[in-house]
Amino acid sequence: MLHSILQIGDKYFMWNEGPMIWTSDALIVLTSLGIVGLLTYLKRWKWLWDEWLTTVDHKKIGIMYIIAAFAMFFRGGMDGLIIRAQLAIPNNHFLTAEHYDQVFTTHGTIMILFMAMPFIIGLMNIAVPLQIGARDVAFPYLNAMSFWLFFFGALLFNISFVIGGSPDAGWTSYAPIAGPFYDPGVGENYYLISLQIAGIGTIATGINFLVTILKMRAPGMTLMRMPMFTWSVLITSVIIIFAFPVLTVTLALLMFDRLFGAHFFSVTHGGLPMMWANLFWIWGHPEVYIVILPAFGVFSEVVSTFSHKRLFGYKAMVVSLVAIAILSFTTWVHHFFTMGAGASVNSFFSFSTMLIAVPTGVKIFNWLFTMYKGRIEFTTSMLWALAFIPNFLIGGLTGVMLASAPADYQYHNSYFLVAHFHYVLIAGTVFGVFSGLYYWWPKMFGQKLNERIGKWAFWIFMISFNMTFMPMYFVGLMGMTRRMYTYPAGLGWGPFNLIETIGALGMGLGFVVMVFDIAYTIRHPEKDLTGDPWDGRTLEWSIPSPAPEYNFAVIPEVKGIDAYWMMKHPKEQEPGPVKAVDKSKIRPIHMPNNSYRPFIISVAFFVAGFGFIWQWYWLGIPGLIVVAIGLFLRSFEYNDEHFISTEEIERTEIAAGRL
Amino acid sequence: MSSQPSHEGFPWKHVIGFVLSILLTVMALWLVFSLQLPVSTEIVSILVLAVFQVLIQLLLFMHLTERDGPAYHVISLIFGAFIAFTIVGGSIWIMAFRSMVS
Amino acid sequence: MQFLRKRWRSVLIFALSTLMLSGCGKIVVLNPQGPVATEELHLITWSFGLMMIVVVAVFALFAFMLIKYRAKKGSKSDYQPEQEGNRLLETVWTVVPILIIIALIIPTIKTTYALVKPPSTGTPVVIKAVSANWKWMFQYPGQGIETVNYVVIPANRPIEFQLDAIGPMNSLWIPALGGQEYSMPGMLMRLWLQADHPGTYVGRSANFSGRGFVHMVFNVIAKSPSDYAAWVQKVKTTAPAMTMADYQKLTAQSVVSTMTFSHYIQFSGPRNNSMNAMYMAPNS
Amino acid sequence: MAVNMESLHEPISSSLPLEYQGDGNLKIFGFWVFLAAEVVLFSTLFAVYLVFHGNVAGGPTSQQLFDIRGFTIETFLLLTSSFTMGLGTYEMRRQNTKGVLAWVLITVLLGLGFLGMEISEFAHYVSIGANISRSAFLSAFFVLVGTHGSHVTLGILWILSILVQVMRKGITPKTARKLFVVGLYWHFLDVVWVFIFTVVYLTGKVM
Repeated sequence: MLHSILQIGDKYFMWNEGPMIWTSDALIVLTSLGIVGLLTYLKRWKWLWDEWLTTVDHKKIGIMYIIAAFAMFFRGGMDGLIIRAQLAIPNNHFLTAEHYDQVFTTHGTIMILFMAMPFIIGLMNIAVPLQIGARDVAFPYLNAMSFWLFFFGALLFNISFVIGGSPDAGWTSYAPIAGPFYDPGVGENYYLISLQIAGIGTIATGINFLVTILKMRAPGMTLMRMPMFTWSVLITSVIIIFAFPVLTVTLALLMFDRLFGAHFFSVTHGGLPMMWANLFWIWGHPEVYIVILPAFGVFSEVVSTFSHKRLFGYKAMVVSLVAIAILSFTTWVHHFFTMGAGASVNSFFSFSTMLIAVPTGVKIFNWLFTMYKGRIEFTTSMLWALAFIPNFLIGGLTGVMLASAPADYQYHNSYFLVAHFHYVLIAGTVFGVFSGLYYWWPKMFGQKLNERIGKWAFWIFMISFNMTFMPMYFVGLMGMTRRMYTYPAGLGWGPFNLIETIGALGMGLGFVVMVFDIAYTIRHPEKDLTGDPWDGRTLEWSIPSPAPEYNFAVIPEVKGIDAYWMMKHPKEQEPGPVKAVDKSKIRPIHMPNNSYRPFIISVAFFVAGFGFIWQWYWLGIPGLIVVAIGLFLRSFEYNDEHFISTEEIERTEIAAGRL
Repeated sequence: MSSQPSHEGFPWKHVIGFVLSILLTVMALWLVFSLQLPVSTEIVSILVLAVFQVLIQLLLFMHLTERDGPAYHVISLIFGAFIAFTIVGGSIWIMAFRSMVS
Repeated sequence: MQFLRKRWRSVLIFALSTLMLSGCGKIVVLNPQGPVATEELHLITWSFGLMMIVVVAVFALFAFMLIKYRAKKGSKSDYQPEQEGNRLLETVWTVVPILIIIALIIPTIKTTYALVKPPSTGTPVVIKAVSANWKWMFQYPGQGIETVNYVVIPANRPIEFQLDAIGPMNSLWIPALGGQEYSMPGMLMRLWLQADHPGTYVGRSANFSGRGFVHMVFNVIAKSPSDYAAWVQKVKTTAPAMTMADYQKLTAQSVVSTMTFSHYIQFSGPRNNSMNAMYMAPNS
Repeated sequence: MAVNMESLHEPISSSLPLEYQGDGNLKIFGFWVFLAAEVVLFSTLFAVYLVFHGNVAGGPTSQQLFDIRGFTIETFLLLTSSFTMGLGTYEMRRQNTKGVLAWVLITVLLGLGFLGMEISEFAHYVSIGANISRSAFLSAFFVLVGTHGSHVTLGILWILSILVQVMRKGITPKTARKLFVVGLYWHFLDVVWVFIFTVVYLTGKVM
């Protein structure tokens, strides 16, 4: 009896792998029990279900995205710290090669797909409908689907750690090392199927925000009057829509190789491993812009708001966004210049890659000149935005150096490359989402995050970031390649790696301080009663904080760029009470109903995915059938909207001091 | 702004579209199996016929011209076609080599 | 102000550490030992110089903006909240980057085409470099010998590495001699390298290929032409010929130390995913 | 949709047909965007097929495998079904519920015919050993054509579920929109098939 339990434990839960797994198991069980216990003790189950799990409100969905992203930041960050602990000194054997391979794979995958993406999408959800004067996104129900698909995709990916083993072929998952022959376990299946599930949600998000932005803007808000963050989200949505289907296909093809014996990427029967690299980067390169462009949008908003000045060169900013979007689809080969596709191919893709520097450069200079003749206020949000400029510049310019194919032969897969993409993704995306978090926090919760603690977090994180990644450029030029689980002494790599590890600990500390800031703010809230704590410029600041369910009691009329700034600073008439709502214009509002179905369908997807991962078709196929039933039931649903009465709107607005 | 379809009478648009689509298919078959053309010419001409087929579906069956506001859906289809071309052309170009050493 | 001091300090540290470290010679990419690496280094320094123009311009502007326009109490001068843009300036920072890119793309393309040709006019030596599950095998078709996990080359002669793979992809990288190229199953690749003088250089696989990937390190020993000829002769006469047992050991997933063979078994046919098929397909 | 209510959505031009009213306009546009994403999905599969076309690994080539009569009939079935689906939409706009039911049912039957032929084609290939594991070419063929086939299957189920709704509710803005959208989907599958016909079958026969 005990023996067979232990056998099952070894097979599915890897109990034979030692204390790290046992600790993780214990932590997961304890945390889950803790959450369940707390919810029961506080009698919050119904609240959780009614207010959050079934919600279709874009603001709440946005908050859930950000909470999930924080959790994933923690997980991916732990992976990062484990990597750095292993590499701190030469000849370290704290981890075995097997474990190290799993850790860097999950670190990369989680950080890109389950941290950066949801954080970005969370900010999109919170800000975009408010910025364009809409009551919700175009398809609120689909929005909830997107979130839960992402959530359960992420959950599926994460449980691989304790059930069956994590993928270990790198986040790029190159064939044939990720193929059925060299990687026969379930780890790689987890990668393929959880990304597939989350990816479906992402495509839906892209379509949703594209339609929202193109079709649901307040009257008067022409495309060329949209806030720059909204513009960046529009362009990002376009990239998502046209890049993610490629990922869908690519993952499916490797899944066919692994589960059904196809030969796309195998070496026998005419398969071409290089085709994986080709397809993966057709998606992978645009993906980089998916996570960076909304960050650019945040910087545009933040720099303009805290310089108390219009964005410099609005039109050029828009044009460069569009140019980046188009170019992002034409540069993918620079990820594999060293695969020998020929001098003409390499030359073309060197050139198209370098071209991206032009629109990006335009944006950098426009941000700098937004500050010109402004009045710069150093809030925490602004500090993140400002730190972005020099740090991202280093990442971007080393990117141009990497774009030169023959030079890339010396950088490729070395720590020079690792340093480059961390400079781009952390100084770009992570600084961007942190800046956005401090900026929109008051709109999400009606209180400002503590600025003093926030600044501490910023300085610790930013300095440690440079300590971690600057030495990597050098160590890369010294010949250290990525994904080495250990390295010998005597090559001069040791001191650099030690500095990097200390820096990584500092970044961890910075993250902890930021979480402390959030906890501190919840305990000692500094209420924002104005709805406009930063002297904002765009429509989200014209309504109370947090925004009421219907966002706008009366849909505003937009007269130019920075709509709310114009309302606050009217040119002709004397300034009127801009915040007041015109009572005579209030009408009952149609709002979508909550629905439990997106949650249930996503659970079914999770179950189906789990079944396919283990090739338990008795589980996978019924799971898919439940998904199908859910979709058909949705099709037969006709009453999915309710009204908010005039009286209720008036009550809410009076409580917020608007009437 | 929109092409309001007639609510009466005979569905001319659809019938014409159907006849054309059958004709184009027959032409493609004939081109490939009855004419002795060089392979590249054959392929280029049947691809051109396919593009016409697509236009028939889009314009006569799918009411592509109906819209409210700017024709964003047409723009997205065109962009989709551009990406499709990039992916197909790019992949073939990149993967064309099988070996650098002959 | 504090922010600013930090920035300048980091620039200073950056510059100093660059000087200090390039002095001690451990930055192998910056100390090329052959014409290919030298050519690549030229491109690297040229691109670095071009990028420094941008760094200086942006950092200077950044510092200027932060000092000049930070919000001060009571001062209202020089504040233009409605400024929209400036066509001249925007044209400048569109055109200048384009010029920089032109300055970079021309040598890039020239070098890209140059590197697919032999780096010098000497008679090339063909060496087939096969990556096979955590080891590198170097076969000398002209001499009929094979080395494992080290390679001996004559200095001052172009070496044509023909890259092949059994199993996962790897990437052959000898930074002192030049950049890398992938070894991929089913696609024979070519990499031209050359060493300027006799010496020993480190090479490794730059592409992750599984648990034993980190052990795919090898020495490249460049010898003078006469030493090289003597070495070949010595291998031919003293080293053992490859046996079927050696062959199977080499194609299995394993980490081995250096080996030398006076005769090798050729891998042929479509490279199989299945180990069995791989063992069974020698064609010697 | 009640007038005078502040809805989530802007009112739209009244010159557009019924299915665009309410939020139909948004959903139809959203569906067009989805189709654009599908263009990319299929183009990726086409790219894979074209790269692998010659990699037969000693197995059957496209020239040996494809049967002219079979794929020609499949093509005509699908083209006709696209036409009848169009007539369904036409009748819908004339508020003729019976006409809608008739034409859409014919569409479903033609779709089933197509599907049956495709399944028997696949079964035949598999029976002679030309299965998905035989060669990279066949992997690519089965996945490309099979993805289209599974779209058709899904389309048939979807059409049937909407047909039930039309029977129950009659032609309302909502059912009209749903029928119109599924029509777009069906025509789009025809578009994809035209390329499969051209690029896979015809080209596969001459190359």
